[in-house]
Amino acid sequence: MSTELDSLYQDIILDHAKRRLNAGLREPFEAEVHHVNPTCGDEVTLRLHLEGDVVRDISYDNQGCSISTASASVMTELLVGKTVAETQPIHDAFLEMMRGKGQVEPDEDVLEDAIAFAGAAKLTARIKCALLSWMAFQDALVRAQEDSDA
Amino acid sequence: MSTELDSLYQDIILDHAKRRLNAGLREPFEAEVHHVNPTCGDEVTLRLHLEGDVVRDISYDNQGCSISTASASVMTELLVGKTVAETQPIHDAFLEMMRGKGQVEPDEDVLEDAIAFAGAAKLTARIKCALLSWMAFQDALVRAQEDSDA
Amino acid sequence: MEGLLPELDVIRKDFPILERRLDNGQQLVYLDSANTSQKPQVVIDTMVDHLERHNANIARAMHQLGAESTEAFEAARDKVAAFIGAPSRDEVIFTKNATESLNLVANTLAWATGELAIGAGDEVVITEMEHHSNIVPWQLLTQRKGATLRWFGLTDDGQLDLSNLDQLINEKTKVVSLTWVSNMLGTINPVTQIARRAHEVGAIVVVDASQAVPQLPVDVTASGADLLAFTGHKVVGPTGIGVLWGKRAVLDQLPPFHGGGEMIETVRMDVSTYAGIPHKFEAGTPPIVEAIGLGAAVDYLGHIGMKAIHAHEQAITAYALEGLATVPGLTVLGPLDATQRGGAISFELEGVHPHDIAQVLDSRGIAVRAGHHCAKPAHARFGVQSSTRMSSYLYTTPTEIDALVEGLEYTRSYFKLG
Amino acid sequence: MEGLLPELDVIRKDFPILERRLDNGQQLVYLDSANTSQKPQVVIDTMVDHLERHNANIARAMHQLGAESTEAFEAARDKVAAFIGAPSRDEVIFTKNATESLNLVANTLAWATGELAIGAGDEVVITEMEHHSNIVPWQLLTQRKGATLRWFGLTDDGQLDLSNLDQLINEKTKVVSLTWVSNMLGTINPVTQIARRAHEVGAIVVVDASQAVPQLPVDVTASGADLLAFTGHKVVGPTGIGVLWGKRAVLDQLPPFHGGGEMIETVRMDVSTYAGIPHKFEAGTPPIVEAIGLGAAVDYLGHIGMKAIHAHEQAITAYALEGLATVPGLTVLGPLDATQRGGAISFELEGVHPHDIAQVLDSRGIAVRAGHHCAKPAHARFGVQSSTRMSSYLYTTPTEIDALVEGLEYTRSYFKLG
Ligand SMILES: Cc1ncc(COP(=O)(O)O)c(C=O)c1O
Ligand SMILES: Cc1ncc(COP(=O)(O)O)c(C=O)c1O
Repeated sequence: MSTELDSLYQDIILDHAKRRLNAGLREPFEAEVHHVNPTCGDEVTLRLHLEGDVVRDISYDNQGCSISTASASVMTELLVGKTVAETQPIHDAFLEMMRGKGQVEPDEDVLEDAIAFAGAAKLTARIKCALLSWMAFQDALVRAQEDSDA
Repeated sequence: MSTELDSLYQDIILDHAKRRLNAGLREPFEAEVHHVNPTCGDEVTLRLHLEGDVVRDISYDNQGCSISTASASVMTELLVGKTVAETQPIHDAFLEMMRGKGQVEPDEDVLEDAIAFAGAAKLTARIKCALLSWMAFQDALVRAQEDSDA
Repeated sequence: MEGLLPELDVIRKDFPILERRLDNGQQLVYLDSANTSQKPQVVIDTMVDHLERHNANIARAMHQLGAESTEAFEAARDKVAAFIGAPSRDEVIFTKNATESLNLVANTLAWATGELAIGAGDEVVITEMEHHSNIVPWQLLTQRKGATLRWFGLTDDGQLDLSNLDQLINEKTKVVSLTWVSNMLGTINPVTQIARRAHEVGAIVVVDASQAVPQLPVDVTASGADLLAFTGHKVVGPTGIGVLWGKRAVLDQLPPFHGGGEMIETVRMDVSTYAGIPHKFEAGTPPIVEAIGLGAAVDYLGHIGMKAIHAHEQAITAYALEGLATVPGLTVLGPLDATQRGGAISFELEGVHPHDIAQVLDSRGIAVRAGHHCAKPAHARFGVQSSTRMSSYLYTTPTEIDALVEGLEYTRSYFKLG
Repeated sequence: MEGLLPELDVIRKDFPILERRLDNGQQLVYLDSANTSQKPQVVIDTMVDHLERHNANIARAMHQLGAESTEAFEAARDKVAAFIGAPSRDEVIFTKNATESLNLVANTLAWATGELAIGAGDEVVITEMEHHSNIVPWQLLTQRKGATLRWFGLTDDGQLDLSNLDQLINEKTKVVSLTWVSNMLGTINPVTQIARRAHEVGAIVVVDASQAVPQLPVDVTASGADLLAFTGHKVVGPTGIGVLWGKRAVLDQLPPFHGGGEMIETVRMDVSTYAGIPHKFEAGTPPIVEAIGLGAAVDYLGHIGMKAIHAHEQAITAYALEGLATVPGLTVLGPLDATQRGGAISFELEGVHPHDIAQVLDSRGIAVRAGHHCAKPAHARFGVQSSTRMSSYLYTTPTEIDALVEGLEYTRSYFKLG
């Protein structure tokens, strides 16, 4: 019983859920998006600030369970400072792990702390929690790039 | 097998289905109604001619199975020439028999030839066939009386 | 404990899933019955018998299987009519769920002519504690017809705020639609009182009885409703079947809902005429085996007796409210008096998100619901986004409530809350 | 006989009802599969297993039963998507039957804005051989929106009269809705050809595949349809479940259908936003166990192979057409070439009304349908009010066809026809 829970609620996750790195909404930003998990009502408002092709800031305001809030925190830690091109393999790897029904062996070199969500990938109901902020980031990125193209 | 069928298709029924007493649409009439069995599409157009409180004529044009056509024929034979008041116990007795799921013992003194439909009363799918023209008659009666009241 | 169903053990044996051991070996503790109820063996067996021996399409078929199927289907309508005290069996319409029942009403009102027609200047009144299925259809209707949607607010203890009853329901009001028992707060609303006011101003009253029919003895006439909806899967019946009851006079005035087989009188390419109720609203092959399953379900509940089931729910609810009160940091949303409420109890636990609570409980075999329970506005009213909900039914035991309370204690310790 | 399914005996053993003896001791000869098909044991068992072991509401539940139920439900969507070659699983929407699927389209079109909006001057084209479920929804839509309903006529041999294809489908046409296989005449329509013309003028194409999906290998993309409907109970699945497949681009443009649980993104009292497909169109608790049953049904059919089933149907149909031709006074309505038609064969027998035919056949255990088969206009086109229909499926044997032909001979002698 506890082992099952412990594999979900790893210390990294509980820590991030408490500290929430990069939390809060900041200026400047090129895109702001609002994503909801319709099943449970968890929400995130996320702002993305690019400088050239570098992700300079991801700021956010969210409400949700420990999995969804920790996921936002871990994500910002991983992606801020990287070039857009560098974020994509990380994003893809995270998606692949979460959608792999616990069958995908995550690559720690790419995902770093985010491998802690491998336990959530086994629980259908929690996959959306872990993905919420990642989908919001990707959406914000598309919008920011559209705007700069226009 | 045959006995079951024979109790449904009694000679009276097969005869009436062939001869169809009082068939055809005639003048004069005080009410004309059109009834349909939505399940199978069987139809009857029925005209009622009253003289005072006597049912002087019931004329009709119908399409349908032997049960529904024989029922119209038997009904007109029974009701034409009677007073409106006299038709009602016959109508009620026929309804009671048809809705009695084969449990109601029909009174031959009241129903005469119409007791032949006792076999149809046992077959859910055929009850509506037997009732089609009887419901049309009752509807026509209500309308004719409404009109004469007005 | 006073009020519990006698022979609760025997009743539990009727529900095969209650024997279920979960993947981690835990015994199932099912406290999610307001979401969907479990099914007794007799409902399952009735469905199997139909599928294995009597399956045929209804109404249209002249053969023996067709007659058997039609009789079983229509007998189910009789059973449901008797169960809710419907004055006429023809007033019972089979739908696929409560959501379809409510949408049927809102949708046909959009095309109604005469007295029931709704347009600019007209008002529809709902409440802030409705399930989304009794909010969104009315938003769509009022938006589309240029009418106005208004609603009763809630008091801090989770009751309808009736202080402005007479202003809210006024001469402009065409429809009042409200839940009898809240699926989130558990509140039992004074439906009859509100219906009286609605009828004074000539409005029709739609009652969402999705949580009432499972728990209370329901008499549609006494309720004051003109139309009343509930769903099969919450009354120990299968999914795929719901009920709309309506007064004949109202149903007759509504235009048809879906067009198709069995709802017609005659069809020509240019124009059609329609059958009378209930068929007018039952286009296409209905959920036949599901209606038959629902018939067996209401028979089962009727046999135990809705009064006895209600008493059982009240006893369990009182016991649960007591137990929950012992958990530090736990706040119940909604009325605290078990005699004034239904058996769904939503609560917050300070410092732990409902998802995380439900996850820890699940690891102990305890099934509760976490989220907004399709009642986002009611959550917003209480300043929360989601909550945890336990809900009991006729098979729930005090021991299961104990397991919940222990589970919540364990949750607190797992997340290191003092 | 060429084309029959190998191991037909084994297949028949999968269907428990085929063992059924009727009240008079007769063995069942079920020739009413176009009305509803019988269910294999695996479909029934899958449903029972779900109800006894995994029952829970979907999507909303965080617990193990909820996860199991959700996974089984969504796996059924995957199976259906694969079965009809849907480019994306999200394009598969679960409804309650084909009638609801078709009404969903007609209903949401009534409120559509932009390209799909329908109003005065616009035209909707159907055919004279449609089932009522593909006529009445379009009558309601065109009447309500002031648009015009037009239709393809039929040739004497029961084909669509395509001589005026280019006039009938013209720049005013917004929707073309037609059946793939007729449930009365058996005709297989040239859906792809008609869809090509419809797309030339910018119309959307709705295909009623209720009789096609049971009988033909169906690839939605190759069909040319934009939207396609069918019903679970005709593909050896349960009642209470239907399917609407649609191209994402079209579904995304349609407004929501019913409002309620699970179709929302967020709900406030004044306004809501909606989920993406498929959930946008699946308000309320869906027919969960029914979808799971349908998943098992298409698995079963897929395992046998739709090509093999189609060949079987053609062989049986050819044999039946031959046999029926030997009965004096019998006229088949619809195409006489088995390779050009589906397996529903409607016929007249001079001097005996269809009801009476069906009754005599029933006394011999033979189940056929008598009436208008929800296709009154097609009957009117051939100057009849009703007909008798036999329809076969993968479990039908040549011996059963022999029994029918003998039964018809007996009917003639019973009613003393020469
Ligand atoms: C061609 C056709 N379309 C539509 C339907 C309607 O299907 P359902 O009654 O399951 O909605 C049927 C069957 O009755 C049919 O044969
Ligand atoms: C109060 C209330 N109304 C409506 C519904 C909708 O029922 P269904 O999802 O079966 O349509 C529910 C249950 O989900 C409910 O609790």
